[in-house]
Amino acid sequence: MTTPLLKVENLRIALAGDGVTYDAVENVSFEIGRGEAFGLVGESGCGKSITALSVMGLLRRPLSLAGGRIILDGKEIQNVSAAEMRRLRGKRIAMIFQEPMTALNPLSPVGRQIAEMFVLHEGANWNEAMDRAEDALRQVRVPSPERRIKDYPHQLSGGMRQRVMIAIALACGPDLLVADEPTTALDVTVQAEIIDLMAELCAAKGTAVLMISHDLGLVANMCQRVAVMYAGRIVESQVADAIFATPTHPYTQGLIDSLPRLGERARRGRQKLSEISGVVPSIANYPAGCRFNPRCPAVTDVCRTIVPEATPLPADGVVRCHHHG
Amino acid sequence: MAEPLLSLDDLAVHFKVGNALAGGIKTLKAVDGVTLDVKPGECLGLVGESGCGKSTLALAIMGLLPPTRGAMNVDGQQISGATPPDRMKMARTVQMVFQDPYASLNPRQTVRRTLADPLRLHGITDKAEVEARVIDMMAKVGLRPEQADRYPHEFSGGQRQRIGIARALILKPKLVLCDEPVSALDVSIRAQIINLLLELKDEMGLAYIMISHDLGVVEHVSDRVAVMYLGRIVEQGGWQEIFENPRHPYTRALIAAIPDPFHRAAISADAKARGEIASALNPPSGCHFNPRCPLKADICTAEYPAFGEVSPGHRAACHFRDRVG
Amino acid sequence: MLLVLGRRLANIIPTMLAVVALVFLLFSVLPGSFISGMNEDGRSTIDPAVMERMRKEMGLDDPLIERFAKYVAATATGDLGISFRTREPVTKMLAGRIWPSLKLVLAAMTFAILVGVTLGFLAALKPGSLIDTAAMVGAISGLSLSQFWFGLMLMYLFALKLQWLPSFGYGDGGLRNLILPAIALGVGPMALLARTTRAAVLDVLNADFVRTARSKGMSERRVVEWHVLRNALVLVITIVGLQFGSLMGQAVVVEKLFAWPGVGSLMVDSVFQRDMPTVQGCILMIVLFFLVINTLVDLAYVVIDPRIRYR
Amino acid sequence: MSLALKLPRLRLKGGTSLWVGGGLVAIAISSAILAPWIALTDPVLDANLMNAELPPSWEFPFGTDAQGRDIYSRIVWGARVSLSVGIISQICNSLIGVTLGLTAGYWGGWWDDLVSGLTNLMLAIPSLVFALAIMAILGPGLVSLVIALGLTSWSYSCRIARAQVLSLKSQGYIQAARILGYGDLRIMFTQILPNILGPLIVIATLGMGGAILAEAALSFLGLGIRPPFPSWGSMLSEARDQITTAPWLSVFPGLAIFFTVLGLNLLGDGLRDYLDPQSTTRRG
Repeated sequence: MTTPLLKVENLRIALAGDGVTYDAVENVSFEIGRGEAFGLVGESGCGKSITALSVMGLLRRPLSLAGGRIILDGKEIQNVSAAEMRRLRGKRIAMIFQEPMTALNPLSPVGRQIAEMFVLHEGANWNEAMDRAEDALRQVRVPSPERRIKDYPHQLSGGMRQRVMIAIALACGPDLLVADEPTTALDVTVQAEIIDLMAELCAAKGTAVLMISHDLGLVANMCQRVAVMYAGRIVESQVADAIFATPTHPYTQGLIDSLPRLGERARRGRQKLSEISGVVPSIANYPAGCRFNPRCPAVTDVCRTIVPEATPLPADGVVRCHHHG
Repeated sequence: MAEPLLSLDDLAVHFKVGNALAGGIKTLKAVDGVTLDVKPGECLGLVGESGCGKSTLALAIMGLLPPTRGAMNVDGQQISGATPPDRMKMARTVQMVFQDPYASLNPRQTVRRTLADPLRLHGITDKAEVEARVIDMMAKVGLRPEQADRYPHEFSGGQRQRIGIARALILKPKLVLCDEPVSALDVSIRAQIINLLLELKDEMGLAYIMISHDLGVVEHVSDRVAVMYLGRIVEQGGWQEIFENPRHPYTRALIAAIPDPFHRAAISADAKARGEIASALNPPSGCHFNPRCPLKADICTAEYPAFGEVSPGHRAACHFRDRVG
Repeated sequence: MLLVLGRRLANIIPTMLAVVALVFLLFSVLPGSFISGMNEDGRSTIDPAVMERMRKEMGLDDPLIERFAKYVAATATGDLGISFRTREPVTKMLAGRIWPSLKLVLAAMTFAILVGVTLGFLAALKPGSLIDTAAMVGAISGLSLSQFWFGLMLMYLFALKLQWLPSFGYGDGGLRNLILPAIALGVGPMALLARTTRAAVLDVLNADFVRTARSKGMSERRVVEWHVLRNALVLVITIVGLQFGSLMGQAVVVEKLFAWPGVGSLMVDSVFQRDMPTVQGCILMIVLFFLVINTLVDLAYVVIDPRIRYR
Repeated sequence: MSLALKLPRLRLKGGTSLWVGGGLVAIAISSAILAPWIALTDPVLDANLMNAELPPSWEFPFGTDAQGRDIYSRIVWGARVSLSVGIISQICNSLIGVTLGLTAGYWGGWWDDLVSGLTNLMLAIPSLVFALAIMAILGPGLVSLVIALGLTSWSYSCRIARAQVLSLKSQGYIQAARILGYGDLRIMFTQILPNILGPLIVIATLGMGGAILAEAALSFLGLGIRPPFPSWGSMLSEARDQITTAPWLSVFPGLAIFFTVLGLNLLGDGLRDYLDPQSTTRRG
């Protein structure tokens, strides 16, 4: 197995409360091969976004990297100097965010915000950078880019702004694109277009993708491998098709059965949706042992006390449950 | 054929936008001629993306927004221009469940007062009866009596939505309008609320208008479905008709845009819509969907299509409604 | 751009008209009471003949609408009536005093902006540091100072004790006489600008687009230069505009303290001498000051923030 | 009246500003109430030219003025005037401002335009200048001072109340109340007002500080309470002529004003943090 592009090993992120620190993310490990699309799925507050931010080295108070290693192309980057990390950001690993409305500087034309990448990383002068920005806009299929580069963010729709974000991120041909819920704020039809665009451009440029989302279907459709996160831990990670065909962890099974899916009612008539009882725990009161135990239908005493070990599954899959499968 | 509980006839809600000096006054046709009925005990699914006017339509039906044109009739009573006594009767007939659980409850009011005040307002002053109905309604939505004296910030998102539902049902209405009731909730507790809404519908013989952009939810709960685009209904029919035999390209695009991990692609991928959602301020000429429609022809830009019948109870506003599919 | 300028200047007129109407209501409709009942214990200190002349001069007996129309017409053409005390046209009395007042207010505002905004920025860039706490404690103290007392203390320390600066008066209009009044007047707005700038910069630093800028591999210095600065400025400008109003008000007291020959001190003297036309003239002049400066600040806002230009 | 609409929050540790501010205000108010007991001499009658202009000493902690009256006692008695003017005029401002702002924000339409026009008009005239104009008409004295201050700075609370109502109006629970048949007044006073009390209390507290500064300024100009009764501003006005010979005459009343207003400003900041600690994060 060639060395993976990105290898995250027992990542631990601490949240400093007043007087006490919590483990927002605990021994999270995964690998992304060169050009591969890897999905990280979970509900709000499960720690998926801060995992992405830690890979970019963008964690800020009260969050901090408390342990584990982040290895990019064989080299540890979790505690390199700020200057060196800056050289990686945008050049080797890039990121796009969820809120297209607020992710761009409202007072600066979009063209200039793309051109900044070329000035920063390739020492281009501003005119040359603006021309390349125009090409970048054309690549993300923004209509009449020569006019649009002068527009301000508030003059573009949500979908357009997300295309600008993608143009910015892929400007310097990074090896890895971290996408934190890129289409959650967009409408369904626009979401489909943006996902297709991202997949197409990353495939063409050989860019690997770390896709963060709460939509299991969306991630399974776009990524080769998927990891499911719950309350700061990866509970299951498999090849995309296997996640839906043979979900192993009770949480994954619960998620898949609880969501109404198209065509289901026509085939089997309206069934009562299978519920996952209880509520999503907040960081301050994560239960002991397996953090899903209060809501798990197959809970036993061991689940309430001992944190389950990672047991391997076929095709490099892994699951953390005392009664898996 | 039971008398319809709610009937809208060519309902329109227009807004004046901009001011006389800067760029003149334009009219935003948020809702532009909607005709539909809801029979007692029936669930009508209302589907559409942002900017299609479904929330404006909801506010107009609830009497919170004065309609610019058209008539609204609830249980044989005209809504627009309702006098205070009519509004009280309206309150006992039509109620609403809101999208954002964190904004739909008065933070300074206990659950008991949120449920008891409307009863007292509507003439039920006997203490014992008020108390009994409050506790009974709380039990119906899955809340324990001792939670009655708690404040909203002490509840999770899902529990708050239950309180919102209890408040909507406390006056025993006949029709409940649910505006995206689960889209703001954590994925794993959506099923709890969907099942609850369906149980209460059967138990209390309620009619629902279910507004959602999530087609999976709409297919699961609706008896009939209406699809809205730029303030108008473009397709309407029984749920099986709409999801298995959609005849309007926009409906097909909505279905095609949903990631389909089970590869049950009833609709081929090329039915996906292209480009951006048009603005309701200056809609495209002819059929509003033509700039994004894969089947676009000259007639589409020339003339707005009739809302013709495809089969009994199934209508679509498209020149090629018979050829599609 | 000119359209925006025209529109902004145009809406001074309705406000000015409203102020003229309000002043007219206050001074021409109500004074019946004040002319007769001169002071609290009911004795009228002005002999009847003078009072009759004042009534005639103010035309108190003509119908209301007619008096109002005459008043507006006169004010529009710059004729603010005759001063009871000096018998001179009020406009002439005001003319000489506009520049000293303007100079004082502008000096105070410059001091407030330079010191306040810089302090606010430094405090925001190092939250929780010594500079941050010191700046904010200084700011809230500045807000709690009564400007005339602070001026009195400055006068005592720098003018009387150390004798570095003249204690009061306009002198030859030079800088030496301007320093103490400007600092006394500017301390309040300076404190407020420090706090507002700090809040604005902190808000911007936490904005999503700053996180995007960092994700592009920019140094923190360049993030501030290219993205934070301008956005924070936009937020601060709105406060500068608002601040001018209260600055005009405070100037009245500071001018009186430093015997500064401005519109403010004239107004105070006129209030004491019951010289109503002059008081009215001073109010209209101060409001005109405020509206013009406020519009200029508004225009700076439009220039910087493209979202306004396109609305 | 140096007061802004959106005062930033101080990062003092926990409720420090709340406690320090509360403490200072408590001292000021208690000294005003207990004046007869804690003052050494009668502020007006004990004029004894023998000990005119004595520097601060054990007998006269803050020294004596030109008529030989004890400055400390006059400050303690003066607190009654300054505080009462500040509190009463701010209550008037708040009542006028909140009622106008609440109704304008909720009903909108022509009433909202009228109130907004009036507010912009009031903001165009600096409140101290407007107060001065009213004093010119009503003549000097305590009552006209309260009226002048009470009528000229309600525009801040009005704008805050209106902005709060506009942001709450689209919230679910307000719409739900209307759908349940609640009348407008019931909605305004049971659903909206309780939820906007926090920011209004903060503005009222800060406004009180501003009102005390304004009273001091007007009294300094000689328009406040008639001598010989003491108010902090009038004491400063009298002390100005002896600035060289008896500087302590101006120092202590000034400090009294400063610490009271500082207390109110700190209390306002502390209240904002206390009432709405995660205001940005929760709405962010």
